[in-house]
Amino acid sequence: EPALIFDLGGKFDKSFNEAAHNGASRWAEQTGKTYREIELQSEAQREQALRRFAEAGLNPIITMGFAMADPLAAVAGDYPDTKFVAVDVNWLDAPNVRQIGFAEHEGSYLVGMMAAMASKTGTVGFIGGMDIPLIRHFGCGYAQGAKAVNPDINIVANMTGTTPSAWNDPVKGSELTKAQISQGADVIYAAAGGTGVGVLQTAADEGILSIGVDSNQNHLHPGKVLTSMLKRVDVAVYDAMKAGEDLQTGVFAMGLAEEGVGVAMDEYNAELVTEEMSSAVADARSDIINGNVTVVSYYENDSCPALQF
Amino acid sequence: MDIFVTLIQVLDSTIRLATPLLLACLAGLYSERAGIFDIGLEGKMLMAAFFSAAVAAVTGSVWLGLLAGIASSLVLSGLHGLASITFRGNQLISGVAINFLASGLTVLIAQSWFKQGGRTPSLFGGGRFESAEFPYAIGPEDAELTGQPVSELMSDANSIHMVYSELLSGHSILVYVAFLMVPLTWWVLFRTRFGLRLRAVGENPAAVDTAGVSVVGLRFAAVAICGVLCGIAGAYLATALQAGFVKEMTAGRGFIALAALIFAKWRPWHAMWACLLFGLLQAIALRFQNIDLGGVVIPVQAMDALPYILTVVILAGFVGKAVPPRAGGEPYVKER
Amino acid sequence: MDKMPKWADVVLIPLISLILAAILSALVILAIGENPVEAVNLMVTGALGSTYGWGYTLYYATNFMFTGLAVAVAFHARLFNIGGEGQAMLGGLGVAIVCLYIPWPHWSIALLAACAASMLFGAAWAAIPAYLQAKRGSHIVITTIMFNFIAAAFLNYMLVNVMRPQGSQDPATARFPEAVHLPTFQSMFSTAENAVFKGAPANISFFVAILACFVVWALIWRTRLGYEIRAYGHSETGAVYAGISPVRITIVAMLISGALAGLMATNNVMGEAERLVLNSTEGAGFIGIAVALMGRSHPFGVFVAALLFGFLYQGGAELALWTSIPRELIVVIQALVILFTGALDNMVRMPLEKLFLGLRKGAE
Amino acid sequence: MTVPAIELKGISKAFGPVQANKDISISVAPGTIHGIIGENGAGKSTLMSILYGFYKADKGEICINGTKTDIPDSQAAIAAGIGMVFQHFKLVENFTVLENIVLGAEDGGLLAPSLSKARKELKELEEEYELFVDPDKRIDEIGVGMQQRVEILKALYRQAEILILDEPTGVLTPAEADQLFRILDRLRAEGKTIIVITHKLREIIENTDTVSVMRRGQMTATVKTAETSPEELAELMVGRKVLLQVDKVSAKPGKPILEVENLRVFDQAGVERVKGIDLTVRAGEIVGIAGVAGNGQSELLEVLGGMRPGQGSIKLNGEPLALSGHGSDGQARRAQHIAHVPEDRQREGLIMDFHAWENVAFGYHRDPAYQRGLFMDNAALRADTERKIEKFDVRPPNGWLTAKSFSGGNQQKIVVAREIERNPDLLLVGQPTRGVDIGAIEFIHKQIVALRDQGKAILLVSVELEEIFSLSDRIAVMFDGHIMGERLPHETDEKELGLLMAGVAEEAA
Ligand SMILES: Nc1ncnc2c1ncn2[C@@H]1O[C@H](COP(=O)(O)OP(=O)(O)OP(=O)(O)O)[C@@H](O)[C@H]1O
Ligand SMILES: Nc1ncnc2c1ncn2[C@@H]1O[C@H](COP(=O)(O)OP(=O)(O)OP(=O)(O)O)[C@@H](O)[C@H]1O
Ligand SMILES: [Mg+2]
Ligand SMILES: [Mg+2]
Repeated sequence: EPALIFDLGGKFDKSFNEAAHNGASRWAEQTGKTYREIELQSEAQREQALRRFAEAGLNPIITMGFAMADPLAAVAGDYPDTKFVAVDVNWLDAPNVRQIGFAEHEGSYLVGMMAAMASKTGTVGFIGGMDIPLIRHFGCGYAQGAKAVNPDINIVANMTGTTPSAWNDPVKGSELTKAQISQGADVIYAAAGGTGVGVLQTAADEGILSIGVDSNQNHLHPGKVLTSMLKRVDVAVYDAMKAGEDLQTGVFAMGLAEEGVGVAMDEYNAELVTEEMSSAVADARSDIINGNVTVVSYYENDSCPALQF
Repeated sequence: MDIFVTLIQVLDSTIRLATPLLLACLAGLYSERAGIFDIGLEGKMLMAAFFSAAVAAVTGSVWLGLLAGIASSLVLSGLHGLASITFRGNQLISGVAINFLASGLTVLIAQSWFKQGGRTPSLFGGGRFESAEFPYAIGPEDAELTGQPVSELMSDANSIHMVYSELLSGHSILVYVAFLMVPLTWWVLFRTRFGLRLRAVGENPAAVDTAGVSVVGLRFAAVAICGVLCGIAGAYLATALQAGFVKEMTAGRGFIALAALIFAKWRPWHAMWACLLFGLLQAIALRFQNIDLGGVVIPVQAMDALPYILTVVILAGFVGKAVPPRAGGEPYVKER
Repeated sequence: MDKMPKWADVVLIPLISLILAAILSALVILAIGENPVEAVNLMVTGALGSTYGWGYTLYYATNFMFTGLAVAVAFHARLFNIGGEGQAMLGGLGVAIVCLYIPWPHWSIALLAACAASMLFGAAWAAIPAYLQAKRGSHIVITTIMFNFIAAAFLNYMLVNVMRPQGSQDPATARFPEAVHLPTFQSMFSTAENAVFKGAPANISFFVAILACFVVWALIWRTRLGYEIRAYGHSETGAVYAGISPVRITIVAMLISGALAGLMATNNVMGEAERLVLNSTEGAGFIGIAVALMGRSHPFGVFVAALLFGFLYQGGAELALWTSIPRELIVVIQALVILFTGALDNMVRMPLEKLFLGLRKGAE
Repeated sequence: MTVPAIELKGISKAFGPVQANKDISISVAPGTIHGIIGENGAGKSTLMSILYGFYKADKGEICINGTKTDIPDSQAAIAAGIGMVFQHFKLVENFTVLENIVLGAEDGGLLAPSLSKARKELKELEEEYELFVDPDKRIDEIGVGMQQRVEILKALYRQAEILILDEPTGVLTPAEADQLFRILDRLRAEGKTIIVITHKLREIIENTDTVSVMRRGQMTATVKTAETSPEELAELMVGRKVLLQVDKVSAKPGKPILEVENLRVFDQAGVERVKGIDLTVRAGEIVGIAGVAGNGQSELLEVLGGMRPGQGSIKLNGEPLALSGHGSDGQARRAQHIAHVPEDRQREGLIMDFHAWENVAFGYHRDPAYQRGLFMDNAALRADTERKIEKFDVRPPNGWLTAKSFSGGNQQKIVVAREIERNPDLLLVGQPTRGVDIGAIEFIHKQIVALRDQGKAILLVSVELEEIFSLSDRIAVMFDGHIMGERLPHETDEKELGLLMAGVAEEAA
């Protein structure tokens, strides 16, 4: 029986954790099997949950978020027969851990391009949640994509805050959206968990476009959400559960090539995406895959060429 | 003109951000003026935010939602009254408990009700408070007619028209309610019998008691008004500013309102200015992140902390000692 | 003459209140369609049924003891320190600096240094609100709330921009070197054939917390300073009469309070995480308010209340692990416990007093 | 025989384990002034509070004008025509006089009409009873005498026919007290019935028609005033013979202990409260400062006791003392052998929630005798407390009780014991017997005189002229921050002092 450990945001964060939840549910539905899950509520529980699940014989144990890296490093060695999956981690030295790193910057690059092409004002916005490197990583890719389309584009970037409530403050998200609109932004990319709900809502209310994140959020406001930057956590989780105990370990990159990240195209945004846009995105995608274009990763670079934080 | 436009927009944002603070602050004002300290404003707002959004989502009527929000906040007020008036318990503990209760119950109920992870479904149409457009104000309708975005129309208009359209018009009805509550509260407190008694019971309940007026009745009335106002504040967050409930969506606003109340030294007009100031500081911090001062970039964290730093500075520099209502926080005990 | 025997006041009333809270919690569990008996069983065995469970319960309790004591000391001077959260965050920063940038030969010396640093940083963060309260009359409740937010922003800045190791994506410091890792209960109490407290984070700072309880008790009830703090807390005019300086007591009490809150970092930062992460305090500063209020600001009461909350935290974690009960249930149970034992205890006390008075009359 | 205005039958009331009133019956004829006396804690206030509906009696019934009346709350009492002036006034301090008067007796929901109506009626009441007050002043801006008038007006505004006053003269100057009784006379003449609780036998004898004596919750006697004497009442009250006059040998003043020169004191608002006074207190003498409350005596005492800063110079045994900053606080004063019995025992002299044994060290808690290493020597404190409790006859003799569970008189004994037993060079005493029953007064006065006889200097501030006369060896009168003059007690009388206290200059007096 597999186990799934959600990060502090909780399984219904409408983005990252929820995607994992979706993948797991899909697996459970299709196979009729069950899995265990826990929503962490404190730092100390990270290691606790890992050990408890491992001792209960659950296998594989899937963890969400970079913050699990440290506890995993401490625990994995104690349970060599258990396989672990670490989503958003790719730097551990542990033989029984499958580490999955997503190339969020590449996906963000594509939505950045779309934003720049959809923008009439020449200003696009980015709203992050808590100011942590991961979110800068999103923003950085986005900015590069936008600049690739229009080097003179103006990018307004804001973070919601510095406390965990930054992930759950749609009201502030909404105000930031209004602020960016008044600075001329007419497409806004939200990478802010529950706060993003407020961003998408206000963008729809104010008649501008927004871009969702992690899960496909296009349906939230049909015709108002330009696209969503998909991070196929659901696929990663689904695959891990499907592989079960035979899971391959090691470091896996989930970039554009692996379809680990991408842009969401469906009936809700079909009207918004022009021919020109989809072909540009398709070209850029293949360019990135075959190495003609490199998107700088904030993680690796520790700073961003296209945007100042 | 550009600075002027920005200024108007910052002020517009200020009003929106100040409204929930103001409602909660006035709520606290009634309660604390009557001698019942209330650090449970946050919890009451949160509860009301959830129930207003939940009922609005289920019935499709925002007005029913508002009523439900007020009712739920009133229930918590009743609990606070029971603990601190009837059973003369510690008002701080009761407030802390109410905050925990609201934070847990909202998600618990939301989850077993909607199964969307402690969230309500998104509200639309009649489930939300629409913004009230004043006559001749530039609004979305004009935008549709002319085909130009509102912001463009706005910057083309003359300044008075702009102030009128952006600052005065276009808010949810609850915003106007909140700001009307200020003179109303002042009038009630200082011009009516009820207000006289309310203030007296917060200063010296024994004086009210020996004057033949029920201390318990007055305090419950005050706590109930507090509940109603917190209810409106919560409903505003979930059904006017936002289109639905998200867990912990009050995000500490109850505590900021409490700070504003102390800041205002428990006076209605001052409360309004204090809340506007807090709103303004937040609006500024939101709008001007990463300020570049000739090469030195102020980190975003500094801007994020700015409203709080400025609050401390203003408090230390200009406000001086705030003396709370004398009987505040103490249960009225006749027989020791 | 007392209205009822002391044991009734100290034991019976809290017990009845707890039972009432438990009954209501059971109803809540029923209402969300789960089995309360099973849930309670899980919580009790999970939190108290094994050394592992105790290891977590005591770990949480250690955090709450520190913050509870911090709030309690301030309460004695009639100061409401809501800033425990921020002070504990800064304490964490102090611990991290000491552990990361100084090579320590042995954990014991490092622990002493970390205690000093965390207390210093915590106290420093309390110093400004204390000074403003004492000298300018700025309300300590507002300033400490504000300082919580400022601390969060400051810590965020430090972790994201300054202390984060090159290339790490996690807004956290590097792991502390092996030499400063504190002995856990596992390493302290396990024998070769019998491993106890396996994997649990409880560590030697639990004893620091117990020590802190004793020190605070002695400070408040056995020293001149404690005498002055209590006197000032009861009556400011009285203090002035007795030549006790309100300014001095306000500042000193807040410094002690901040130092105690900061000391929490020896447990969660140095003992458990062994690195400084964002949000490492996780609201323990606020739980400390409830703990101090429930413990009636007495170190022993704080100790018991902290254990109770530790039990709720660990029991709640077990619930979350083995059932699908949402984690918010625990928050509701906490709320009910605080409500009944803290705010509504007169509801139990009043009838009991009548009862005992009647019994006594009957006996006479 | 007329129907009694008030008749209480078999009233009992317990506060938890304390039986405050036991089966009390009393009847008061209409149009009379009825006095109630009794020791601290005898249950007088409780009984009257029951009549006013503030407390509910456990047993017994109340008849007003011959009809049985249920008084569950103050509203019912007001409706029955009862008004009460409590020992501790029930006024809202930051409200105006007018607002306090209309509170609870407004007509209509709006304030303005109520206030203007009250203003008019107040004028009439003022004229009728000569109870002048400024309706627009805030309570915290007026003196206690004024505040009491407000309380009386409150009752009259509610058309009270029965007026209860609980220790009304405790805070008044003699002149104010005389005026009060003139007003009560006038009210009686109008047919109103009045009950007065007091500790002062002279007031009972001079002003009442009948008097009841209470002891330990019971009514021990009710007599016609004309047929009794102070000595008999005192004995009924305390259960033993009481000396009503302090007997002391004449003073033998020695060298100057305290020398005050050109002392000025400003309060927090910057108002000058003491306007440059000179004063000397010698060893072996008691200097009494007389004056109406609020004329700077309190501030004088507080500066000397280190509770607030001042300007000018003071010397103790010839050594100058700091008047502000370092070395001017209460700790420094105690180190300089100045002891201080403060005016307000509950707000200043004691921590009401501390045990008696903790209070015995209050202010002296840094004394090395109370320390053992890093800690306070609580055992030593408790032993010390036991000694003092016994010597000063504090009742109940239990050091573990909190200060608030002692009666006022016994609280005062704890403070006096603590200060006198330090054997200070200079003792500052403020209102040593305010609200204290005669048994305790007698005792406290004896202790003060004994200290003087040991050759110590004593500065006494009191608004009780009687007390000033019976204790002082020299009397200074303060008015408006100045010392109006000094007199020897046997060379002056109440009338002359009264004039000085009213600010009439020496030459005129
Ligand atoms: N509010 C109260 N709660 C509990 N006990 C009380 C209360 N008020 C009075 N008592 C008790 O009732 C007894 C009578 O008190 P009361 O105040 O009536 O005395 P008193 O005769 O007015 O004394 P004093 O002369 O000091 O005013 C006291 O000894 C006390 O034990
Ligand atoms: N908490 C308490 N529990 C029991 N008895 C109390 C308590 N507080 C006060 N008392 C009693 O109430 C009586 C009256 O108390 P009160 O506070 O009126 O003092 P007092 O004697 O009237 O002094 P003063 O005249 O200065 O006010 C005292 O005899 C005291 O024993
Ligand atoms: Mg009394
Ligand atoms: Mg009395």
